[in-house]
Amino acid sequence: MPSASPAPSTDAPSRPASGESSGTAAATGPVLAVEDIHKRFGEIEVLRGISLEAHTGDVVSILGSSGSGKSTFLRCLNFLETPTAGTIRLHGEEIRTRRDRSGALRPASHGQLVRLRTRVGMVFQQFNLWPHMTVLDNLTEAPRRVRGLGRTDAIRMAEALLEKVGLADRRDYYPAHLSGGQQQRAAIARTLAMDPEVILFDEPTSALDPELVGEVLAVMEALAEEGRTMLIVTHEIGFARDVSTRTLFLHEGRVEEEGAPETVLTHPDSERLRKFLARHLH
Amino acid sequence: MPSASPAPSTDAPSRPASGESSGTAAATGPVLAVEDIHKRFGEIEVLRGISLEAHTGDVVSILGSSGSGKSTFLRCLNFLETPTAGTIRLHGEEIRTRRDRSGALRPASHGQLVRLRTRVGMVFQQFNLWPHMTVLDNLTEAPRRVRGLGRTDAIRMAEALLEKVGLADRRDYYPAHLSGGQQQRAAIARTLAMDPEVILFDEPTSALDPELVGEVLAVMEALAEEGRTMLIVTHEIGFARDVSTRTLFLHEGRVEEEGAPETVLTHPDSERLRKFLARHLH
Amino acid sequence: MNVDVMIGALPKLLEGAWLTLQLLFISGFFGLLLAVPLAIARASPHAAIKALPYAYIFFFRGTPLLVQLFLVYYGLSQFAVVRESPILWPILREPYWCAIITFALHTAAYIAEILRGAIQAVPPGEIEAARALGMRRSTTMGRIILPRAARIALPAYGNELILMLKGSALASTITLLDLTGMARTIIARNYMPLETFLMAGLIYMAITFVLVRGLRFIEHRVNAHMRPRPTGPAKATEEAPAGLMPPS
Amino acid sequence: MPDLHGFGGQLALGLWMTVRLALSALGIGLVLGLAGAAAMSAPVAPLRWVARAYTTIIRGIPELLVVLLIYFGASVALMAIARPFGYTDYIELSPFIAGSVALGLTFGGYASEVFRGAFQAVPPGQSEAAQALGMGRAAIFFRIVLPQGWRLALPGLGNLFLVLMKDTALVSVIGLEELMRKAQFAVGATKEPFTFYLAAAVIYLGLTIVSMGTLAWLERRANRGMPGVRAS
Amino acid sequence: ADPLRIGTEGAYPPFNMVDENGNLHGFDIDIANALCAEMERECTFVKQDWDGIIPGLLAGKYDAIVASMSITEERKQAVDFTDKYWTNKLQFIAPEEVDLDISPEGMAGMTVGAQRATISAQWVEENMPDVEIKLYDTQENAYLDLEAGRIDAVIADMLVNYEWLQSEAGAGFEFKGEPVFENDLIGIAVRKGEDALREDLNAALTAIVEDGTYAEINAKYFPFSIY
Ligand SMILES: Nc1ncnc2c1ncn2[C@@H]1O[C@H](COP(=O)(O)OP(=O)(O)OP(=O)(O)O)[C@@H](O)[C@H]1O
Ligand SMILES: Nc1ncnc2c1ncn2[C@@H]1O[C@H](COP(=O)(O)OP(=O)(O)OP(=O)(O)O)[C@@H](O)[C@H]1O
Ligand SMILES: [Mg+2]
Ligand SMILES: [Mg+2]
Repeated sequence: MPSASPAPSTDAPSRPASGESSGTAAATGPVLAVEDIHKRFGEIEVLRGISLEAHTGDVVSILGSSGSGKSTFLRCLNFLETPTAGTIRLHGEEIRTRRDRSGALRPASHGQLVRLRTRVGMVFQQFNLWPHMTVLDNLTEAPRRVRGLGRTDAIRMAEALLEKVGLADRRDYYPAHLSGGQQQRAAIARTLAMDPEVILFDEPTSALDPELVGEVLAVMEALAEEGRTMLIVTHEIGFARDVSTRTLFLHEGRVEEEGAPETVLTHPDSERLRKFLARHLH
Repeated sequence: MPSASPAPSTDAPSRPASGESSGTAAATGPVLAVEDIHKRFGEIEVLRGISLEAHTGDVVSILGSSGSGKSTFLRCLNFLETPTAGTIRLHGEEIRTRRDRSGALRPASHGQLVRLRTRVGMVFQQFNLWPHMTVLDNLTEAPRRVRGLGRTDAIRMAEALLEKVGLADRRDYYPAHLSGGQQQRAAIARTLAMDPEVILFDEPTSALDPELVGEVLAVMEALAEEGRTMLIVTHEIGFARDVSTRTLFLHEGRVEEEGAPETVLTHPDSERLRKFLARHLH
Repeated sequence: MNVDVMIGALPKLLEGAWLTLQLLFISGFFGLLLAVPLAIARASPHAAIKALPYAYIFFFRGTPLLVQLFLVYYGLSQFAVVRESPILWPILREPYWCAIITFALHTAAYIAEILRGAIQAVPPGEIEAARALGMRRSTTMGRIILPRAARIALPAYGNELILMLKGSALASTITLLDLTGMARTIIARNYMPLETFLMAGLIYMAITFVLVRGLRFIEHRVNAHMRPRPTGPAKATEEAPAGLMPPS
Repeated sequence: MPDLHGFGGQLALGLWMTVRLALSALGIGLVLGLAGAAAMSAPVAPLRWVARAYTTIIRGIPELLVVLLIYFGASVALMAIARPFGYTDYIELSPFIAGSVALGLTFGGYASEVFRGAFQAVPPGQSEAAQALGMGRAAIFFRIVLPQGWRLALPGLGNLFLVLMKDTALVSVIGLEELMRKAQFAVGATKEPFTFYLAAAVIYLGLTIVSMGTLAWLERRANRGMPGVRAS
Repeated sequence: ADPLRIGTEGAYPPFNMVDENGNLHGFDIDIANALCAEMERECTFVKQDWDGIIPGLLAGKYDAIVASMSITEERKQAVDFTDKYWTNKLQFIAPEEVDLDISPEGMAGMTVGAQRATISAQWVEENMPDVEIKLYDTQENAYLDLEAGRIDAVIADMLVNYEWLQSEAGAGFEFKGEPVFENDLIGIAVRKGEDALREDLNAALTAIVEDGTYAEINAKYFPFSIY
């Protein structure tokens, strides 16, 4: 990573304007290009060909009913789940795969995968904080091991981030002693501590109260302005409309509808999406 | 339990109109009466005296920012967390406590506690499904062991409930193979399978998409009509307004404001609540 | 290396192996039976309930199995009361039952400790869910905690079973002709320790192998919830356990 | 205190040998056990096979045989290597090293299984979170899986260590004078089997107190931050 | 030359045993020292558990075993022996109050205890086929079971039995019949093919028997000759 310095005093971690390893050509190309991703669990095909391009600063919101494959899609993007078919490119660099003897796809190079993963952050629906570490340690662990930050630098940066998500006074708590919303904010901060170019959010606001939702969304807007690319699985129609630059509606493993949020959410083409939005309470 | 019969063909599990052990006097008194609950973790006092009365059919929504003590309050109500002080009455029957040698409160009678817990259901923020059992087994376990239902009856009832929450086709899945929303619905169904009089929901809709939120809320409305009493911790202001009969706003372990949802949510008295609502996006 | 010697010793050794298996399974069964209540009591937060199983586990884990065996076999027979008792003596007179009693008491202490660790490793949320549904302590223990703990404890339990298999070789010190006892007797005659022990070792290994396979099978069966659902019709048995390592 | 007929000093020497053997075998065994457990879940199939073969075979052979094999086997092998160089004298692998290695190998085989079970019980989301942050396999293993699995492995490892401590008696066959061997000498000289076996048992109990105390302390440490099971 | 390394067990009193300082002493040790003095070679002792004593010799850990080892055909296949340096006899013991007819027919159906891997055990198996034999790791354990009444009689080296009968535990027991086997020869084991060493030891043995050294050592331990 180029910027191993701690976050500067402005609240958000710094980031060079363009991806460093992408060269000049990629600066204009998409940051993330996903093509025809399929994923099958046993007999069930959960993803049936999803494609997506995201450029620097794009905020893509992904809607869809429960079980439509949103989480699975995000997990495929950084190979926590290996897609059954399809390609994924980061700054034009394709994640190389090979078929193993059983015919399943696997990443070809672990080194490449790790390198790409440091540039793609993910916030989990279930937080997955490490219970044996305090909040502060959860935040400093990856920056120190992966980005090679020094202890004091890592702590300084982590404290800045905790301040930002309103958890400064909980830095020495263990996750089990935090409320749900506090855990969720800690998880977001942990991902931000890696200063990723692309961030995948799996329902980042589900455990937050409206007040905090507002704050977290403000953070996310700031991130977008810094030129970070974000994919956000969310149930907050309002948020999708207000913050995202593009909206995807998944249904049974396919992109049912896609486009600018204003258009898609106010004048849905498909029957499914219309039904989906109609049930929305607010 | 008096009604050991499986749920009838109407969607919601049946329930005699009034609590069976409460006698005639209690039929008019509150189902749940909570008085001056305190809870302290080490030096931090998380609950600082909360009181509440809920009558048959009441739907009380509990709002409050992250860390304000909402989950802790619910957990105290069925003694998953032992309150430091205060009393809890179900149909006028007080849950007896005693102080142990260290001075902490403890339930005095395990038998009484178990009996009351079968009548108070709880849906957890983190679901807490049992990972080694299939969805169906998760649902039938407690009815069979606690209510003494027969196998076939329990299965029939569980299937009806799964149908209702839209998980009929996932009955033989293990929790780890379910999406977040599916897990949450399974957890709700598991609680309903015990046919409780009072249900405590800790953010029951946080992992649901709007469409399902609508459905789950419909289920909850139906439950309320059946005469069940519900306490719901939620971040959905809209839901609090539309469904609940009373709203509580917690702040730093105290009830900051309380009343009919229309009043409280549209004309908040306190500065805190006004701020809280203002941040609400929608 | 004399193969004839090895083959010549085989029938006698198999006879010994049969006794070894009896000792292992009978004492293993009673040991397990005893271990469950011990583990439950040991996991209790109350000091008074914990004390007795703690002392029991402490003694049986703390002293060598050989010493325990000698105390039961040679020690008890020193007392005239025991020797004259019409109930005790017919049992304690027999080295067979002395071995089974000692092994069962011994293995119970180890299993109890393993189980206790597993009980305490069950995520508290799952236990709270059971409580909130009104399950009594005993139901929660029997239906949620123990089944979960058993799965966590299984690999360590396999170890204990194999350790007991080899511990059972001590039966030869109280005149029983188990696999080891038989091997030592044969060696005293043919003076071919290498060949004979090798043959006995192979039989021990075969038993271990069957035990390991059997336990893996059980583990595989009861841990269905930890595996990814099978991908297509292909066999997924030789796969690494889920969630340990990056899939790459 | 029973009369030890002046053999107290000898027993103390034996105790010291037992402790040194047990600790060095523990060191070797923990490393092997971790390596074995990691290899058993490695993405490379041959690694898994090697690890499985190791645990199955080593657990299958009686400990005594392992000790004899390592000690005499190593001597024979060393001499065979040295002979072409004109060195024909007896070459002896230090019995202490041979004993520690043999016991360590055995401990490692069992410990692999304990660790494997423990690592499996760590929720997969834990390592997924680390993967998503770009942590490498080694970092995930040492920083996330091991610290959480360690806690679950401790009771099983404790059992193994207590067994190991008593297995040190086996190395008397290769001439190391540990506790049991010293006790036997004393029995031979004094004809008082019960006095000395009891004395040995009491010393083992003392070692057990120390080990269990250490284990309890390690467990408490490892449980920091873990949600505990609440009463009632 | 290099010192002669001698392996012994150290747990077979009064022949070889260890004192409270960990030093070896006993009949075997005295004999070995006398032989070394006779051969004018320096000697060192190596303590070795009985089970590993022949493998240790074969692996070259020491050069000779002076541990009261019986010369048997089976052992001769693995090692070479010098001439005998003492002679052992086997004899039965049993409770005083029972009458035993020490013959294959008289003992039929009885249970007899013996130490495993000794000439005693072997003798019973070969000469009394109808006797059930129980094998013990140590002689002490066989005596314990005799006291407990689990076995009818014990067969062992006469000298060992003699010592036990003198002890407190041995009260109420006695020798039965005459010694059944009088020709159990005890020798020194060396690796096969080490003929020079074996010859040297034999020469030295003859020498110490002739010059009275042997008798002196014998008298230190027993009031009668065991040669
Ligand atoms: N076991 C514990 N030990 C110490 N502090 C705790 C413990 N459990 C909860 N807390 C603290 O108590 C406070 C209230 O927690 P609680 O879970 O009740 O909040 P909440 O209102 O449910 O928040 P959220 O909406 O985020 O779920 C928090 O500040 C939390 O850090
Ligand atoms: N490991 C697995 N094995 C089998 N089926 C799985 C597995 N993981 C997920 N599924 C199935 O795949 C489908 C999609 O799951 P996914 O988690 O992607 O849904 P989602 O869109 O994120 O839903 P939610 O909004 O409820 O989180 C679900 O029907 C689920 O049951
Ligand atoms: Mg999801
Ligand atoms: Mg909460």
